[in-house]
Amino acid sequence: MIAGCSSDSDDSGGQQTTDGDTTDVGTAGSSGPDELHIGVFAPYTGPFAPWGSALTTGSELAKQDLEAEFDVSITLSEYDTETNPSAAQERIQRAVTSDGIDMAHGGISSAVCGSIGSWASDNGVPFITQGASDTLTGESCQPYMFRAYPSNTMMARAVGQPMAEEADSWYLLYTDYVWGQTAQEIIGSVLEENGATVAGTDAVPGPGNQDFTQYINNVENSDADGVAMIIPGLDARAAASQLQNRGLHEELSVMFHQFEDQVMWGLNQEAASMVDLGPTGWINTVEGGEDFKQRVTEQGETDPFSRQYMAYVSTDQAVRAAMRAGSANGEDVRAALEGHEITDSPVNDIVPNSTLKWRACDHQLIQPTHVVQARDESEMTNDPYKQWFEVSKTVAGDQVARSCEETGCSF
Amino acid sequence: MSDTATTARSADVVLETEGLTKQFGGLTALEHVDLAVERGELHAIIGPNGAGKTTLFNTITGALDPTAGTVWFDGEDVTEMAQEKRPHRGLARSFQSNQLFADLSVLENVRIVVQTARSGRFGLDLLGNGRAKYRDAAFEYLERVGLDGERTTLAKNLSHGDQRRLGIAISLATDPSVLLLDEPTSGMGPTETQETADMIDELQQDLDLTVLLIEHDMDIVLSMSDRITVLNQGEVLATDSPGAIQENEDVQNAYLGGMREEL
Amino acid sequence: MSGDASQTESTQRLRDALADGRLEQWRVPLGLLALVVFLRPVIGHEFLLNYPPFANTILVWMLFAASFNVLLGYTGLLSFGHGMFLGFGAYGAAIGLTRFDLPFTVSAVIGLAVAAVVAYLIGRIIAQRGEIYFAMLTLAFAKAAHFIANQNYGGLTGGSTGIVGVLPSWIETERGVKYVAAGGFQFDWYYLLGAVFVLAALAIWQIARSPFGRSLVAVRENEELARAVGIDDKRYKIWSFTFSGVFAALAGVLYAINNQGSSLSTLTVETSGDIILMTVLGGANYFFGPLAGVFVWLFSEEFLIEFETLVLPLAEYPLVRIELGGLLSYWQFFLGLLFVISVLVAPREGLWGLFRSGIGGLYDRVRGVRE
Amino acid sequence: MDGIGIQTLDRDALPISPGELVTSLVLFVLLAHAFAVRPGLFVDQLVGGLVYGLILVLVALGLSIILGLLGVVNFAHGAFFMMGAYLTFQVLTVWGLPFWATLFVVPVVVGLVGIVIERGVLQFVYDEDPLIGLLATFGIALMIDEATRAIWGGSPLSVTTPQILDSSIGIGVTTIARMRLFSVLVSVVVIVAVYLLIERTDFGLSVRAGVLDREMAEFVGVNIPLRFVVMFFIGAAIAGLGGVLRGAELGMDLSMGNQFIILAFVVVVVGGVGSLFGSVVSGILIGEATFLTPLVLRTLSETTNVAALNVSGIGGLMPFLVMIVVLLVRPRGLFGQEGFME
Repeated sequence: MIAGCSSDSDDSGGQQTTDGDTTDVGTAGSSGPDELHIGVFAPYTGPFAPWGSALTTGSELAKQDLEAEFDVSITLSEYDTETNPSAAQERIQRAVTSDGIDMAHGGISSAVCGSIGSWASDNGVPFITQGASDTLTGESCQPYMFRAYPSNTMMARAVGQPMAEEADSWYLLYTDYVWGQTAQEIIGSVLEENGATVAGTDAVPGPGNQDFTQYINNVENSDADGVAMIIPGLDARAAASQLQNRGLHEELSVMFHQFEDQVMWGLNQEAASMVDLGPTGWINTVEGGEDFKQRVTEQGETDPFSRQYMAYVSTDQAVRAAMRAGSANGEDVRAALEGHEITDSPVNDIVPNSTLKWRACDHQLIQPTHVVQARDESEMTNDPYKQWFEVSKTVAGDQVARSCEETGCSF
Repeated sequence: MSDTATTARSADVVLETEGLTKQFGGLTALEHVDLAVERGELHAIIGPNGAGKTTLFNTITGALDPTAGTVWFDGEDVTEMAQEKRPHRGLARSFQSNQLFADLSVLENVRIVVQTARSGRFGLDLLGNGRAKYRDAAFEYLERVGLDGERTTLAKNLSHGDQRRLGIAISLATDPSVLLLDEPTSGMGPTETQETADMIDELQQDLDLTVLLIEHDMDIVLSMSDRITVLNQGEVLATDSPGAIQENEDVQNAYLGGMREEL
Repeated sequence: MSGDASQTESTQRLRDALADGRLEQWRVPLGLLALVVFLRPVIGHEFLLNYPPFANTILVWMLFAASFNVLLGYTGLLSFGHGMFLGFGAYGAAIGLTRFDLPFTVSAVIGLAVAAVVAYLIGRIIAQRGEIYFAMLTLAFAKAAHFIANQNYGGLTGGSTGIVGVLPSWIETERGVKYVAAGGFQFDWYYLLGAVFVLAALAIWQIARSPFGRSLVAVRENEELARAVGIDDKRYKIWSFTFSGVFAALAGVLYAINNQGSSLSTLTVETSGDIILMTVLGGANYFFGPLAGVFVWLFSEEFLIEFETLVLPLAEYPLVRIELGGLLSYWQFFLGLLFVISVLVAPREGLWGLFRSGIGGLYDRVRGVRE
Repeated sequence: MDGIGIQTLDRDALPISPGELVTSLVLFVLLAHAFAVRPGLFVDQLVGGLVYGLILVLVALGLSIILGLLGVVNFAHGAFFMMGAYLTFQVLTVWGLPFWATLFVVPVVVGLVGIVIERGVLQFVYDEDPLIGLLATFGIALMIDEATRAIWGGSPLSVTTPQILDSSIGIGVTTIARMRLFSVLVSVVVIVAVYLLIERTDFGLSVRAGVLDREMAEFVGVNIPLRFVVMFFIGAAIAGLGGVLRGAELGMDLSMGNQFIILAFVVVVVGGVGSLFGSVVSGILIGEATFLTPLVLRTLSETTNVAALNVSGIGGLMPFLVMIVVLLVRPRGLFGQEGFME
C-alpha cells in the first residue's frame, strides 16, 4: 500500500531502473535487493560545503565495504540542501520522484532534517538523519525518520556533570533556532541538576551570524565562570575567534556543545586549546576504527571528524536493513531498523565495546556519547591526521538518552 | 456651509480666489491674489515668467496647498478639498509640460479618464459591461480634438502638437464645467496655434465651458479673451477687458512694455 | 497599388481590434490553459528536468509572481517584503490545520483574511510614501513578520523549523506524487492546483483590465496627472497592495499543500528579492512576463543544479564532453548579467517582451515572404 | 527631482514637540536605569554600538552621496563593502602585505571597481526612474556575490590583525579593544574628510552646483560627468574601507553585503535621503539601538521581574523598528528635505 504499487509509470525515463524491479522481486526472496539507490542530503554549496563533502566521503567508504560484503550494487547521489529547508524538500522530492532513490540520509541543520524527514515519511521513504535537535526524535518524530547521532539531551547529560565540576556558574550563548533553543534548555536544567547555576543566557542570531560582539559583552560582564557555546559550525568558529580576541578564553571555562573538531581546525592551535569541554558523538581520537580513520584521511578532502562517521553509520545501517528485510521497500526497511542492535557491522569496529541500538520508540540510535577537551598545544598532532582533542569521558548511550516516555514521540 | 457661501458670492462667479497666497520657503510666489471667473467666460491670465501663473493654477486645482487664502468653486469653499476630488466637481486642468500617460495608447489615455469621471471612484466591473461605453465616449473626445486617427498610437510617439491636443482631450474627458488651460499652444507654429485657438473656441461653445487660460501669445489672448488678469511677481496687477488692459498704464509698464523691449 | 491600400487598411483594422481588446479577449485565458496543460510534460521530459512534480512548485511561484506584478507591473510600486504575504497564506493554512484542527479551507480563508487586513493596514500607512520609502517600509514589515515567526510565540509558527508534515485530509501523497481524494474520486493534485492557478490568474487578469486596473496603470504612468484627472491614487495604491497581498497569500495556501507545511524561508528577504528578480527578468509590462520569469529562473536553477557535464550531442552517443560543472555552479552570475542587460535595454520588457518582439518580427518576415 | 542636493547640516530641521520631549525623557530614564544596573556592560555595549554604527555610517555615506548626487539607488553598494572585506583577506593573507597597506590599497581597488560600474551601467540610468537604477544595481550585486563566491569560496574567512591593535585599553568600568578604537578613529576621520570635501572645497561646491542644476553647471564649464565619477569612486572607496575595518575585526562572509546594504538603506532613510549629516546621526542611532535595546530590556525585566520584557534577539529587529517609528513620525526621515524622492 505504501510504496511501490502505485508509483508513477510515466515519470522516469527508463534511466532509473534501481527500484522498480527490485521492489517487486525483493519482497519475495530473502537474498535482498541487488541494487540500492541512496540519496545523500547535505550542503554542497555555501559555508557548510565541507560538511557535505565529508558526508560523501563517509558514504563512499560504507558503499565500498557493503559492496564487498554483499552482492549488491549501491548508487549514491548527492543532493544539495544548502541550509534551506525549502530547498531540501525540493531535493528530496526530486530524488524520489525523478531519480527513484530508495532511501536517504544526511541533513545538517535541524530545520533541513525536519523538512526532509517529514516529507520522506509522508511518502514512505526511510531517512536517517544526523541533526541533533531533540524534537527530531521527540514531538516532531516521523515514522520513517531515524537518527544516527546522539541527541541534544544525550550530549547535554553527558557533559552536565563535568561542566558543574569545571565551573560553578555558566553563561549560555545559543543560536536562536530549534537546535540551539532546545539544547539551551536541556543544558540549563542539567547544570542545575548537577549543582551549578546559569548566570545568563543569550539568543544569538543565526545560523550564519559572524558578529558576536554584543553577546560576548554580556558574557564578559556577567559573573559567570564559564561560557557554553551552543552555536553550530562556522558560527562557532567565528565566536571562538572573537572570544580569543577578547582574551576571555583565559578567564573563562569554555564549552562547545555538540563539539566538532573540524570547526576548530579552521583556527590556530592556540585558539583550539580554549576548549575545556565539549560533548560529541564521535571525534577521531575515540578509540577504535583505525582503518576507517586511515581511509578517510586518504580518500576524503578533510581529516576524519564526526560527519564522515555519521555518514558511514547511516549508509551502512540503511543498506544492512534493506538486506535483512530482503527489500528496499520503505515499510520493510523501517521494520528492519526498529529495535535492531548493531552486532555484525564495521560500525562495531569503529565504536568497539559498546552497545549500539536503534530504539523503536523514537528511532534514536542509542550509542556512546563522549566528552572531549583540547590537548596541550604541544601534544596536538597533525599527522597522519589532525588530533587536537581527546576524549575525557565516555558515557553509554542508555545512561543519557531520554526515556521513551520523556521523548513525547508517537508515530 | 454652501448656504453662507452662495449668499456671499455672485451667482455669475463660478471660480473665485480670495487672498490666495503661496510661499515656498522664503519666496512668495503668490501674494494675496483675488480672482473671480464668471460662468461662461474665457478668462486669460498673463504675466512674465515667474509671475506665478502656474502656481496659481496649482493652488486652485489643489496640486499645491495655499499658504493662506480661500478658493471658492461653484459657491463652495474647496481650499481644503483633496486634489483628486476636484475634477469630479467639474474643475479640470491641462498641464504646461506634457503630462500624459506616456506608454499608453491615445485612446487609452482618454478612456481611463472617462471611466474615472463616469464610474465613480472605484470600479472593478469584472464582467466588463462598461468598457465599450467608455471606449465610445473616449473616441468622441478624440474626434473633438482631431486625434481620432491616432487612437492606437502610443502617447509618447505623438508629435508635440498632438500631445498638446491629447492633453486637452484628457482634461475634457473629466467632463468639466471650468477648464484651466496652461499654455495650450506653447511650442506650436503659427498655423497650429491658430487651429488650437479655434478648437478651444469651438469647445467652449459646444460644451458650455468656462475657460481660465494661461497664454503667452498676445494675439490669441487679445482676440479670444472676455477678460484678462495680469499677474506680476505674484500679485494681481489688473483685471479687465482686453481693450482696457491694453490701455492700462501699469500693465504697459510692467509687462507689455517689457515684452516690447525684449522683442 | 490597391493591394497595398487594402493591406494597410486591414492592418489598421487588425491593430484597432487589438487595441480595443477584441481579439485579445481570449489570448490570456487560452494562454493560461495552455500553460497548465504543457508545463508538466515539458518539465517532466527526460531530456529536460525529468521531474514532473516540479511543475507544481512552478505554478505556485507563478501565482506568487502574478500577484506581485499587480504591484510592480500595474501600479509601479516596488515591495521588498512581498514574501510576507506568501507566508501569511502558508502559515495561516498550516497553523489552522495543525494547531486548531480547523478544516483546511477554513484555515486557508483565515490566512487570506489576515493577509488582506494586514495588507490593507500597511497599505494605508505606506501608500503615500515615495518609492524608496515604500520599498524600505515593506522590507521593515516583512522583517518584523520574520522575527515574530522565528520567535515561535505560543508555539504557533514552529520557529526556524516551520510547520512540517501538514496536509489536508483530502490530499494523499505517495512517493512524491500527491493526489486529491474526495468523495470517492482520486486525481492528481496538479489538476486541482492548475485549476486554482488558472482561476486566480484569470481573476488577477480581470482586475488588471478592469476600470480599477486601468486606473492603477494610470497611477503607474503618471501619478501627478492621475490625481489631476480625479484618480485618488492613494486609495488605488492601498487596494492594489491589498489585492496583491491576498493573491500572494493564496499562492501561500497552495504552497502549504505543495510543500506539506510552511517554512520560515517564505518570510525571508531572499524570497521577496527572488520574486522581484523573476518578475523583472520576465517582464513586468506583460501579464505573462512574470510567469516567464519564474519559469526561466526555477528551470535554470533546477536544470543546472545537477548539471556537471555537457555531453553532446546525446548522452547515448557522447562525441563531445564539456566539463561545465565548475562554471555553471555560478549560474546566478550569468542570470544577474542577463538581468542587468534586460533592465538597461528595456526595463519593463524583460524576456517576455523580447520573446514577443521576436515572434512579432518573425511573423512579419514570414508574411512578407509569402506575399 | 528638482532641488536635490547634498545637505550636510540642517540645524533647523528638528523642532522638538511635546511628544518628542516625553519620548526623549522616557528613553533617557530607561538608558540611565540600564547604566545604573550594569555600568560596565552598558559602556561595552555603548562602544560596540558606536563601532557598529560607524561601520553602518561608512556604508551609508557612500550610498547617500550617490543617491543624493546622482539620484541612483545603488543596491550594489553592499557588494562594495563585502568586496572591501574580502580584498582585505587577499591583501593580507594571500599577498602578505602589512595590515596598514590594506587601508589604502583596498579602498582604491574598490573605488576603481565602482568606476567601472558607474561608467558601464549607472551612467545610463541617471535620467530614468529611480526604480530602474535600483533594479540594475540589484542585478550587479547578485553578480558580485557570485564572483566573490567563485574567487574566495563560500566559507567565511578571517584575518589576523597586527599586534598593536590586539590588546585592550582600560577605561575604568571596562576595557576596550584597540581594534575597536581604531575603527572609531578611522571612521570619524573619513566622515570629517567627506564633510570638508563637500562643504569647504571648490570641488564640493561644483558638485553641489551640478546636482542643483546640471545644465547650468556644465554651461559655466564644470565637467559634471568627471565629478560624478570622482564622487562615485569616493562613495565606493568609503564602503570598501568599511569592509576593511569590519573584515579585520570580525572576518568576512558572503552574506555581509546584502545584510549591510539593507541596513545602510535603513540608515539613509531614517536619516533622511539627501542629508549626509542625517546619515551619520541615524547610523549611530541605529547602531546604539541595536546594542543597547537588549540591555535596556534585560535590566528592565530584571528590575520589574517581568520575564516577557527580555525579548530574545530583539537587537536584530531594532533597525527596522526604528525605521518604522521614525518614518511614521517624520515621513522624510530625521533630516530629509521636502519633496525629495517622496
